[in-house]
Formats: sequence, structure tokens, C-alpha cells
Amino acid sequence: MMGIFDILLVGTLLWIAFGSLNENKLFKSVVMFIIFGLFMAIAWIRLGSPDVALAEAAIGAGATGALMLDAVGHLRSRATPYPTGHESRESDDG
Amino acid sequence: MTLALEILATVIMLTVALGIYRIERGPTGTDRMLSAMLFGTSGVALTLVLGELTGLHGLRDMALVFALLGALTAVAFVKRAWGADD
Amino acid sequence: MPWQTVIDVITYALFAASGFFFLAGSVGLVRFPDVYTRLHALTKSDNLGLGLASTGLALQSGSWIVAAKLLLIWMIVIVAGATACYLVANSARNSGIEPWTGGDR
Amino acid sequence: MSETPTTITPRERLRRLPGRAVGMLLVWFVVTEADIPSLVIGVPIALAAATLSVALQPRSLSGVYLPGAIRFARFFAVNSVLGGIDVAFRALGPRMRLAPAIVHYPLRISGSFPRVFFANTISMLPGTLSSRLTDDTVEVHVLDCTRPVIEDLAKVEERVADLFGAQLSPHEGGGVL
Repeated sequence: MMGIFDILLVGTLLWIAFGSLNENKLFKSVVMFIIFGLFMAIAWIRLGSPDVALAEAAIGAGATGALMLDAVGHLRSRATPYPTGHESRESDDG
Repeated sequence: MTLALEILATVIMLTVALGIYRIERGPTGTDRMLSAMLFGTSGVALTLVLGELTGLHGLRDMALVFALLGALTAVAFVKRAWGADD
Repeated sequence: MPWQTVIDVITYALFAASGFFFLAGSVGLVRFPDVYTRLHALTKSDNLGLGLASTGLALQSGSWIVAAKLLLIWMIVIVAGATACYLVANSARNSGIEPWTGGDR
Repeated sequence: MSETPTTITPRERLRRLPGRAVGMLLVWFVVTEADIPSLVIGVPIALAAATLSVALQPRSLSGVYLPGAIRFARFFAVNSVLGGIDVAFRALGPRMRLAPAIVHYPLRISGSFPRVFFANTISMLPGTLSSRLTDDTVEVHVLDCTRPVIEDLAKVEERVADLFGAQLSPHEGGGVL
């Protein structure tokens, strides 16, 4: 039975990993990354290292996930007034 | 009892795989975030079940961390990244 | 019937119900038409699934303090889930996402 | 129980400290699964947490009325199970029976904490989800507007008021948007 569980876990992990890399939508990648952290933590439990799993859940999914959500929000608020990104250089430096 | 726990873990894993469809489809960032919140709850259940299955009782502390992280991510999303996917 | 058998049967029933509710939550997330209805599926179904699973685990553990800890974890998930759910629903309302009201499905 | 929430005096804060400390210690005891040696760290941490929580509390919280709390716990347990069953069958049924609507419900309970508590309780009960909390109304998203939603919400509100030991005036108003 755990064989089926492990195959599902590995399949899901690979799917999420590809989803978080192979995508031009930034926000989707971030959500995929957070979920990747959660499932990597489950995988660490299955591999028998609960300490690594705890660190992965807290740092990988939690702290990094929140930072990345913050970054996406900042990118968006930057991007709105300057649609092309070329004219903005002078005003950013000055 | 071991078999029942294993079946429950597999079923929860299956529901999670089902939920990833919602991230793929979207359509808005909020819908994607909902799946992340779903996996917070499923992650707690999965951790508790695996903890009982492997006899690693320290995993209950990890379930607590999962429970708190779900709320943290939701707050970060609502405060900071709202509408980033439109 | 010995006492342990009774507890085991109750636990099996709780686990079966828990799996059912987790499944229903995910199916709801996939099938429901808009953000608000999906939030309904998410908060209620999944928290109930977790509650049933942790009740079953508490019965199996046979120790009061472990049962209390599982209850504490469940309560934290409920409070965090309800708050997160309100925040998301409120932001969706404020940013003008209209609720789906029947029709094309 | 109808007075507006006021700022809290230092003396009142001090009066709440012992209860808070006992609560924190209990949580520590449960989380460490009754590990007695860990209390060396647990007691100072619990005291510090209680002091911090009392010091940072912005307003006076409404006290909890114990018999009401027990009634509320029973009500909540039964109804959250019903809520899960309700939404599960809606999701799994071949034709999803959905008739969503936004309902405005005028609040009767006073105090900010009871109101937030009420809004969060709504989200866990069958077919309702609070989506906005303003000064004196709460906006609720309902899954099925053919049910007597306002009456259900009034019942829930009475339970929450009972939890905080308050009495409510009879209910009037509110409706589907």
C-alpha cells in the first residue's frame, strides 16, 4: 500500500516541480513553490528524517513562501506605472 | 490498523493530486491560493497519519508547524500579493 | 466483544468518513464555479476531515495527553482556517469579484 | 453587556495575568506531552507569554460564561459536522444544487471580540461564509438562498451571545441582496 503512496508522492512532486519552473506566470510558480515545500516535507518524513522535514516545512514552505509572495506583490506594484520598463530608468536613479 | 492508516494516507495524497488541477487551471490568483490553503489542512492530516504509522511521535510538533504556516501564507498573500496574477 | 475491538471498529469508521470528507473537499475545489463557493468546500469539508482523522488517532493512542494535543492541533487549524477564509473572502469582495449566481452551468 | 468597548486600565490588566499564565502553562504542558523536566523552560516562557499577551491587549475582552461555553461547544460540534456533510453532498452530487447569494445580517451582539468570533463561527457552519464585517452588519455569502438563512444566523448569534453571557433583543431586519 505504501508503494502506491510513494509513487503518488513522487509523481506529484515532479508535477509540482515542473509546474513551478516551466511557466511564464509568476504567481502560479510561487504557489507551486510553496506547495513543493509542503510535499518535500512529506517526502522527508517518508525518507525517515523528521528533523529535515520540520526545517523544510518551516523555512522552505513558510518563510521563503511568504517572502516570495511579498516579492510578487512588489513586482506588480512596480510594474503598473511603467508598462514598458525602458523609460523608467532615469526616474528610478534620480 | 496499519493497513487502515496506509489507505487513509493514500486517499489524502490522492485528494491533493486532485487539487493541483485547480492551480493549473486558475483562473485567478485567489483560486490558486485556495489550493495552497487546502494543502495546509491536508498536510496536517498527512503528517499526523504518517507519524502514527512510523511511530515518530515528534511529527505531531511538525503538524503544529503546518497548521501555523497555513495561516501565515494566507496573511502574506492577502496583505502583500493580492491581485498579482490578474 | 473485547474493548479494543470496539475502539478499532469506531476508528475504522472515523477514518473512512475522514477520507470521504477530504475527497469531497477536493472535488468541491475542482467543481465549484467561483472563489466563494470553493471557500465553502475548503473550510468546512477539510476541517471536518481533519477532525475525524485526529479523533480516530486520539482513540488509537490511548493516552489523554496525546488526545489533548491532537485536539489542540485541530482547534488551531480551525481558528487559522476560519481567519484565513474570512481574509480571502473579504479581499475578494473588496477587489470587486462578483459571486456566481446560477445560470450557465 | 451593551456598553462600547473601552480602553483597559493597568489594574484590570494585572487582574487578568494569573488566569492567562495558567492557560499558557496548560498549553505548554499539552504541547510537550506532559514532559515534566521541560517545565524548567516552560514556566518562565509561559509567564513571559502571559505578561506579553496581557500588556499588548488593546481593549477589554468580554468574559466567557462557562455554561454557555459548554452549550456553544455542543452546538458547534453538531453543526460543523452538518456543515461538512452539507457541502460534501453538494460537491459530489451529479447536479450541484447551488443558489449562492449575498445576505446582509444586522448584528445584535456588541463588542469587537464577540463580533469577530461570530463572523468566524459563521464560516464554519452549514452553507454560510462571512465575507465582510462592518460597523453593525455582517455580510454573509450563502450557498443556498432558498433556506431560511436569516433565522439560522439569528440562532447562531444567540448561541454566541450565550457564550459571552449576554442577552439579545428579538431579531428584526436583514435580507437577501
